[in-house]
Amino acid sequence: MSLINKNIPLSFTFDGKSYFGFEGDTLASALIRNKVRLVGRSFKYHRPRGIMGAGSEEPNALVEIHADGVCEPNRRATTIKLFDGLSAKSQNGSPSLGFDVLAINDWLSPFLSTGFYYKTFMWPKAFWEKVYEPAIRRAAGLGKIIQKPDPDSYDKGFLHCDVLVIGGGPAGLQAALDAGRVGKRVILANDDFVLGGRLLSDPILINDKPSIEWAQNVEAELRSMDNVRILERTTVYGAYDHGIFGALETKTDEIGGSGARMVLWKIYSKASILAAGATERPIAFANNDRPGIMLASAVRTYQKRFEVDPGVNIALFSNNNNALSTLHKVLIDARENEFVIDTQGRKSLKSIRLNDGRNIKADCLAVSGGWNPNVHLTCHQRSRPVWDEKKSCFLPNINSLPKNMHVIGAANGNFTMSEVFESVRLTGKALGHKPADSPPTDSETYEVTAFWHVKGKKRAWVDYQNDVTAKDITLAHQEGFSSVEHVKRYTTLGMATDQGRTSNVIGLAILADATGQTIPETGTTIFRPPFTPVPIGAFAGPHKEQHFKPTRLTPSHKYAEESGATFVETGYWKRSQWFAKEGEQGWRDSVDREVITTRGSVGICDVSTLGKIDIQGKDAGAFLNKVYVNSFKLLKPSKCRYGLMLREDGIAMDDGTSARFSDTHYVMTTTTANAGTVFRHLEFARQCLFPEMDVHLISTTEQWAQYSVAGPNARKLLQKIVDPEHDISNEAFPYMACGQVTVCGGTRARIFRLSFSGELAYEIAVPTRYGDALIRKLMNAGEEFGVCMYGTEALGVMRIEKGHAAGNELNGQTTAGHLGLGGFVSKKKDCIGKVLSQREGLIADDALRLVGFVAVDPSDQITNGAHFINIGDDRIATNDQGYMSSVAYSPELGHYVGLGFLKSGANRKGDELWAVDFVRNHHIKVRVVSPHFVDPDGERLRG
Amino acid sequence: MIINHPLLGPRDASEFVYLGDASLMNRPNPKSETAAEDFHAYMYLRDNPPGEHRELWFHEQGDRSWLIVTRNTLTHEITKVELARSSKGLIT
Amino acid sequence: MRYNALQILRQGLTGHKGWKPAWRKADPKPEYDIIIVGGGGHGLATAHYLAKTFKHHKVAVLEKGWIGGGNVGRNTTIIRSNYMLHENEGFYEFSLKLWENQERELNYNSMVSQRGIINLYHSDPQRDAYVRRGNAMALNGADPVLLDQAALRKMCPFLNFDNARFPIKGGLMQPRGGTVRHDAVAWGYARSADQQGVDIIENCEVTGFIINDGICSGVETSRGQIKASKIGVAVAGSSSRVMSMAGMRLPMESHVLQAFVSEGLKPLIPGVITYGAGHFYVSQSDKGGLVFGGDIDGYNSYAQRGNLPVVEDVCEGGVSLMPMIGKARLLRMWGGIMDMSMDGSPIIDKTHIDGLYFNGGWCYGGFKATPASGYCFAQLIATDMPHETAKHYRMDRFSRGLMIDEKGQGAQPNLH
Amino acid sequence: MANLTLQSPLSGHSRKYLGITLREMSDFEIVSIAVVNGEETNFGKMFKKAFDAAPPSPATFSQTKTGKVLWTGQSQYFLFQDGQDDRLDEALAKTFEGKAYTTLQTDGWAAVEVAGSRVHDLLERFIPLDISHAKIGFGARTTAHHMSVLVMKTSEDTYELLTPRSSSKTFLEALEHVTGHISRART
Repeated sequence: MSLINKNIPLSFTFDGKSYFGFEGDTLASALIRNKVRLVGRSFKYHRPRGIMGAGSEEPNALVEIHADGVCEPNRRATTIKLFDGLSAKSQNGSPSLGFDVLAINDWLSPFLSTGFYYKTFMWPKAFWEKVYEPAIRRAAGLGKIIQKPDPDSYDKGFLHCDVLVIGGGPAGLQAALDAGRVGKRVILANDDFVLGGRLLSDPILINDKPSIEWAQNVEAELRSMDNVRILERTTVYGAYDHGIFGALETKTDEIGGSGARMVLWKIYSKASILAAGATERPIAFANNDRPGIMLASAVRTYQKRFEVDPGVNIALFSNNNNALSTLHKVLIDARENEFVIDTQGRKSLKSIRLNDGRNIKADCLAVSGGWNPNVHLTCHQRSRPVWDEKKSCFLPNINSLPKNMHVIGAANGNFTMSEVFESVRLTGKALGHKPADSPPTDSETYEVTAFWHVKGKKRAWVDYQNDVTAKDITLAHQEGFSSVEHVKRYTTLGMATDQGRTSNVIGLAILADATGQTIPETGTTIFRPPFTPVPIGAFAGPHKEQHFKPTRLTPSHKYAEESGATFVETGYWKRSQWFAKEGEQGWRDSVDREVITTRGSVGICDVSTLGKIDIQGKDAGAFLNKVYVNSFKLLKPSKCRYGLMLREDGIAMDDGTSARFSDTHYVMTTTTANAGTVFRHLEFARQCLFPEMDVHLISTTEQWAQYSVAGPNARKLLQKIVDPEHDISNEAFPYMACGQVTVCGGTRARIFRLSFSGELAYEIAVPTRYGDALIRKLMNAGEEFGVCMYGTEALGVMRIEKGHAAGNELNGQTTAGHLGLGGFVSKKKDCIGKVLSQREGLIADDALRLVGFVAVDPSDQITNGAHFINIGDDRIATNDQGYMSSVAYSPELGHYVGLGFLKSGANRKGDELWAVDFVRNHHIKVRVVSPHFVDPDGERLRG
Repeated sequence: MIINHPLLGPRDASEFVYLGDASLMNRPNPKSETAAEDFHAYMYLRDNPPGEHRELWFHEQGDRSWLIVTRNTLTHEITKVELARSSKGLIT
Repeated sequence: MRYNALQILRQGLTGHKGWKPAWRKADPKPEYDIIIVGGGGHGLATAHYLAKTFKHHKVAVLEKGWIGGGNVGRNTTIIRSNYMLHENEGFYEFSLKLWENQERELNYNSMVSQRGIINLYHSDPQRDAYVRRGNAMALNGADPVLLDQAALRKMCPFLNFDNARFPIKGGLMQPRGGTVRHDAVAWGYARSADQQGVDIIENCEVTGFIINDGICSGVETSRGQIKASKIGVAVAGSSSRVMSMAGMRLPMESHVLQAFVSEGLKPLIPGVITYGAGHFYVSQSDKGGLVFGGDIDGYNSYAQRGNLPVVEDVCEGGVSLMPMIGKARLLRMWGGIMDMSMDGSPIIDKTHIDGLYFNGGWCYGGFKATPASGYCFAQLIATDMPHETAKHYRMDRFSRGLMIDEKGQGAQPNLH
Repeated sequence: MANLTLQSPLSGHSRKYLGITLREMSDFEIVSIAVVNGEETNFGKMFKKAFDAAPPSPATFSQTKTGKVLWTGQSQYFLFQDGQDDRLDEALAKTFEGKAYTTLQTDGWAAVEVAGSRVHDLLERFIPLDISHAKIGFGARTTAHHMSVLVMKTSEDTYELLTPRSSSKTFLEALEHVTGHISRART
């Protein structure tokens, strides 16, 4: 019943050399199987490092996985399931793992004490960015990222359960079984690719048989229940509010496969049972970081589960009885005052020296300083663990656990099997499960005497990966960094990729000893998600490249593509920006043509993206009066009106026209960008401010395909489309009229006399199902007039020529007065924003005002974003007179025109100023003019 | 977070949009002499307590209802959820 | 004791016995001239400038936990002065100039690295908004540079120029922007203030103000009563809680902003990059970790922790902007308490209570403001005259309609 | 002039995978009904008479002879009716004269039916709600992949998903992207 399948050999390479492992191996066990000792270089002193652990706590064996032309850095060799063709490389050693130049730092270590960089590199000033920092940055970092897109794909999912059991060891298996048997919806998440946890390493008997058999029987029963779901290779990395857990399932370690490499699950649980086990901690003693020095539990795991020998002459240095089951030749028992005081063997352990003077040959030293329960998930909501003197470890604080979380097994300090099953039974009772009488198991005991650090002159390593020694911690205290949070930041203890899994508790014990405080008084630093690192790609899931955000297409999108449109992002919409024709060089050629054709004959533009809100109810008119500055109550049916909407702070929020179709039916138009915000604002007014009103809202933005038909021939064109029984002549259908009509032989439609371009214009709308057909009919009908499609660019030119404010002006900083729309504000009625719009700062007479600009020298180009400075003034902030907000080249006038905000602009017509544009290095003189450049009196509109 | 919608039951908070303190429901009387100060306090000043807080959430990706949620800003525990409309005693 | 390479050599050879505590563990005296409430970056900087520039040495900084334990220890370490409104840009440019001289000012290397910051734009209107902002920077003496796509491609070839949902068209760069080792800022100011006689008192929580007939004459603390004629409060996310003890309601909400760091990587990202079409900004620390963040969670919170939707939103933005970082792994996520003001800009002002001064409302821009906030708050407390660049940061600007609203989002803190 | 030809948002898309089928549905109308303040009871009676079914309770839809009606908000419903009639909202306005307001919504939505023995493996990576354990008749609005979605459970392994028409192409691509990870395409 071996967990290694020897008749499935798997080939892999490490640093270019090829080796063999078996199905069931991890990369780490396979390296040990092939006697590979040196696997990495430490971060600061580049000391040679070997495999230390057997799970996610591993601080040393970090490798790069290479495939598909990309590489995955900082992967723990201990958690990579070996697959055929795996190509791994060591990190942080240059030119090679064996010969690393930066190992020189190890010899310079007296001068590279903790925090040295805060005390130097300050002279000469420019050297920091030029010399010192680049050198530090090149030496820093571990693995590398190749600058190519991540070829893997990831999914995201949502799971719901009554009970989430976290951890597939003995405690988790039994708890899942008890819950499953009473029909609870159970999810059991296990981060390893085999269930069993501690049972895979320790020689424990259950029902007098090897405990792995018990585990496999439980697994079989769990798999037979359809109310239980086992998530393999799934790490629950974070506990969030209200029973939500974040979990990452690894489907495969192979890069670039066809399916999802990983699935990021959000698990909604009514209750959770943390059975995450515990992590063994080492002991700090001189040169305790040589390859071959490992955690005792890891040595057992390689011996039992992976059937490989981490060493021939194995010594065991332990302060507790649990480690004694590790196969070893020599025991150094800290409880009997035996310590290791030094070790030899730079790239592989050769021998160890004890405090009684003995020098023992050993190629592997198993170390155990006791066990730290994996309390992380209990502390993700600011709970702090509680010190237990007898068990010499921090336990979860049961008074401040996340809601409905229970902790069982070693994660709760239950280190013996009888304690494990007792904790499962108690928790099962509390949750109404059916706890079977726990299976008989041998009578384990756990005695530990706290023993953290063998004091001595030579360096004793605490944080293997960040190279933090015991001396660094005492030095930090000496320099006044005595809080555990200060020590962490000043020494970088516990800030590496293993987040101090094996070093934090030792570090704070050494700090407590130095400060004279107790361990509980010293306390722990904050546990933060994720429990183990999660790829940024997994958090992004499928939302990348074109699927980062949805794409919204207009009803005429297909036709626009066929007509050679260039598209532009407008929020999530893709709108046609211009329609390039044969022979046109740049976008200006196309845009000028579109403007000239529209103003000269007729042009058509898709305006479906503007927000459309259907407003119905007896109090619809009164409601609009509350949200718009001008009055709508008296607007007659079949009429439209321009409306300006303020935020409650008096600043302009959005504008648009509203059409009244009957006493109780209006259709409001909003800008494309603010459609969502306005709808939310109206629902707030309706439900929270004026709930007594009978008014109902629903969006019809996507229900209607709406096209603007503008230009002198607009009416002639539309008369070929609108069925004859509907008279759309100027007399019968004047400016700002609206109506329900039919087109093309009876198809339902709506028509409005609205114009943003300033031309004679209608907007015609049909249900979107007919949108594609209508645009083709309209363009066909317009051929005799030389009709063209015009895009957002041409629309922009025309609305600027007319002086209409748009998004650039409605930028959330301007009032009705600033926009020159003060006249619209009805004096009589209240509306949202009315009171606060009268504050002194908003109505000051020198406030900014929207005005028009032309270049003094007509051949000059006006640039958007320039600031105005009075001629003769210094070009400094205190002399700033305002800024240019919209600019366009007017084909009709033959020069650039601009809109902008100018201090007391209303009474500065004719003034000349500097428009300074440092960023484009383009400063020109401009003259203040009326913002209505073309057809200032609006005759065309009413033609 | 999870908001237990009075009509639809528990829903992930990512379906909602947060506005702010429920005091925004009590728009001052624009005709009172102290309207300027009342609107200033209404619009700009907040208790912003570290503890229980009545706040407004909009179920944008759900039934488009405005909810008043009573939530502890230190622990995020939610103790009460009511429909904003019915909190004004209008409809059940 | 001076810090320099020689000192490191001498101590290295003598077993480091000579290093002294960076600041004394002072016990509270019954009275000071000035009390600063809050031992974060702004409070410590205020104490430093009060002593060094304005010659006030009988000063105490009261910190309820350990100094640097608040937002100064929980941000993404970015410094810049690329604001659009003059009421802000003058102040942040003054701050950046102070950053550029910080090593000499404090004899402490907080690793001020001016490797540049680039704000990407993805449309013509967004480009023009950045031009307006760049020109406002230039008018205040800052250094805007407009990059078109070709220039950007050369500097950051790893950006997603080919298959992005929102095309990357260029960026506004500030070469003098960059990052600073945030913890070192608090320690540097603490050490310098301490050397000039300022008492830094940790584990000392203010539990009340002593106010009678409109005059504040001291505070009650967890370590006894302390009198002073002037009290400056600089407690960021705790502003509303602390000022409510003086009977004041503030134009502010406290929100959680999450920040993230990846595992250490070889050099990958030169300076600071912010995404214009999603909530994501990133820089790489000297130790090799990608330090990144995005938007606040959006609901009031003092929990100093956030929830998953923002983590996913930020990573979606990151991977869409630079597809390579999908392979980097998120190592740690944390959250601070942001004092989000009603227009996105801070307040450095007297209050209606004589002797009580307030500094807060920094949203998520407080770190880059640390030196100037300290200097201006010190000047206001010492001389009762606001510093030229901070004179607009008034408490009454909202009632007078003089909001300083960079993003134009109005009186809704979670939109700034 | 020939009438305007109409187009369904996903042009009748249909695809089979191992254990999952995706199929566009388009031969129906949707009308939004909003009850006049205070007329809830009268409306309930009129509704029963017109459709011999009571208006559905929150988070459910009820079948009618000609389709179904989904609860979409307080005093608000979506009425689905088989067949083609782009003036159905006007007809219903008369039926509920003075008791409710109606708005045509058909063209704002695209509908995809997902079904099959492995449909729940797909939906657990797509819809955040606990729908695999919901009863038949469950109907609610939520989000999927940053898009709005109305989901209705019509049988133990058949669901109708409605999403805004303008982004329906993105919606279908997202759905097929995930389905491709779970099962192999057969047509």
